[in-house]
Amino acid sequence: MVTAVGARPASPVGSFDELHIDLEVFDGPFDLLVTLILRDEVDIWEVRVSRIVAEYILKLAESPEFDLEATSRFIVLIAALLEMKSRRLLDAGSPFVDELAELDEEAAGEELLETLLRFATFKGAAGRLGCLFAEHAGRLYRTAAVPQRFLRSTSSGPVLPAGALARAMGVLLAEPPAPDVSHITDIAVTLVAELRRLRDLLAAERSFTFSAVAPRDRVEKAVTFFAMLELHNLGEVSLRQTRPFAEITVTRTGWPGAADGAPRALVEGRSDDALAAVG
Amino acid sequence: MKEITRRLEAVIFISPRPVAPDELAAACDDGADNVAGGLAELAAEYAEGRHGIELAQVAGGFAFRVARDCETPVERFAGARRPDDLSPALLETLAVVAYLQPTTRAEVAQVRGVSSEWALTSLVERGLAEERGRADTPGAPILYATSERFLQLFGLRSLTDLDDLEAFALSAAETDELRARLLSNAERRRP
Amino acid sequence: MKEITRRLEAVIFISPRPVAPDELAAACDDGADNVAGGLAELAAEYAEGRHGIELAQVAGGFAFRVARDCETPVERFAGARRPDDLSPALLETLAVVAYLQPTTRAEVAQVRGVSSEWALTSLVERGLAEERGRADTPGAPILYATSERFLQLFGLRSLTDLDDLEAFALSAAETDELRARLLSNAERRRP
Repeated sequence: MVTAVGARPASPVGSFDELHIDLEVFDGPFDLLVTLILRDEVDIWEVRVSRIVAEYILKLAESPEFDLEATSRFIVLIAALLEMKSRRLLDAGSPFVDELAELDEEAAGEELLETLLRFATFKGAAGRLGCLFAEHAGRLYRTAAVPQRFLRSTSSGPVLPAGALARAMGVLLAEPPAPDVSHITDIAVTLVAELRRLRDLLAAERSFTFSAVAPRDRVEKAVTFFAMLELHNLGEVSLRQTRPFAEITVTRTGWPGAADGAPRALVEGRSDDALAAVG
Repeated sequence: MKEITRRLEAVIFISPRPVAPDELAAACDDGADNVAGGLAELAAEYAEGRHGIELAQVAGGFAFRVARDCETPVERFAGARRPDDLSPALLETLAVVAYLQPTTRAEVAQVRGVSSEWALTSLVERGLAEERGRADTPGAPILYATSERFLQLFGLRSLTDLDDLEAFALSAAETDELRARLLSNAERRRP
Repeated sequence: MKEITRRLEAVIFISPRPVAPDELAAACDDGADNVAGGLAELAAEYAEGRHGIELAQVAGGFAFRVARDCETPVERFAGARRPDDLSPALLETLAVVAYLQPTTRAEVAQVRGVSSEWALTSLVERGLAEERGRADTPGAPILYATSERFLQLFGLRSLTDLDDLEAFALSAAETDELRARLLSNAERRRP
């Protein structure tokens, strides 16, 4: 699938140099992967998005600093990839596929392309502005105030309210409210912890249902689900689900009760898309 | 030096910001033609290499600035005054504001694909962008535009000095190629 | 014009106050004799009646000043400006300078949580704040304080007339406590 790993094309989408992705179809930096997907040199169909997300989360957990800007760009790109891929899923033999859906896919691709092209244009302009700034921002202009004696006409009495100064200070002196962290879940830590917890459970029980081990909280449940998919991807468990939305049975592989050879779980090989459906 | 030239020199010297030709005409109580003539004489006097300062035409007006080859002693005397560098995120946001102005926060976010609230606030704080009223659309969002300081720091006489945005677009061939590949990929996936 | 003369011209041009000969020598990294020669050439160039500005030798050093017969256009120009329309960012910066003075650029930035370089420059340009020597700390940063004009525009007889900060039961004189309080708040506001 990968045909041009050597020559690295310029990416219009921001750099994630530090993020190294190791997939069956691709081994290299993330931004190169995105570029190759857009150039159709890597097939989005073959890319396990969940794997990329897991790599990124683990990298975040290890990194002492949190780069909000880079992470935002990452999330946008992942969302775009998931959207592309979910449309493909719909396309592949789904009874809901009709002309409209096909048009939608094309339109979505076109839209993504337009967005990237537009952004690339402004990024180019930003680069040019950066050069101008480097060249001109250091020029030394005089910033001294106009001498008082030339300001006679404007100095007739106070024109600004002194109270405004105290009010402006008041803003800075007000104690900031305690930050609301209710929306934050430390997924990076939880994912690692969940992997460990599931492995411990498997060592003890060998087989259990998803609902029996999943926490109640929606976000935590998603993390458990994600951890379960990771174990599946790593070949440590098999998953069985008889029909959509039914209970998922998790069984340690190699155990006689495991469903090796039996119809594989719904989520097999498409764990990322299933995750997207959950998320 | 003509009388008008000396007056222009005094006003431009005293102003902490570039002075527009009409401000100069008003201050000197003289006509645009005379002012233009005086400015030409002044520009010749302060042409590059003649003095330790030069006459710059920037940000819609005229200002004196230190000649490049005299910057070292000035920096030694006054300390380095170069403004803080701009991160790529700030430059991107600034590019969007510069070319789409007046523009809203939502429009900037749409182009960049990420929320640009912090970047816009930071540009305003640095005096590079400023609020310019509100849009006449639902929610009446704040409009942003670049400032006079933006022009000065980027060495532009006016916004028309900005390169054509088209110049930065991927070439037609590159675009077509990208589109063809993206679409053919979709095509192949169809049952 | 000799090289040294152009350098002297640039340094004197940029300085808001008269520059002493030894400061000029240090800035230009040149000997007193050369500096004296350059100053003589500069004085001849900017002798009365030749330019719109003149080189003046005042107590403490050399400075450019507007030529007498060019003062009227300068007054007309300065009078036409509306220098006192302060944005919230400028007002906040001015308040920090007023209550914490003398203070440095870094301290203002720290208290406000944003780079305040442009805001300070802008206050200096407007004559509301001014440089007041250098701090006795590493890097010897420039100290900023409010100006005479600041008192005038806000109708204050002196700095003790500044409103006490009600939200903070402390008189404005106790700046050290104020400083500590501001810094701790800024720290907690940081994302």
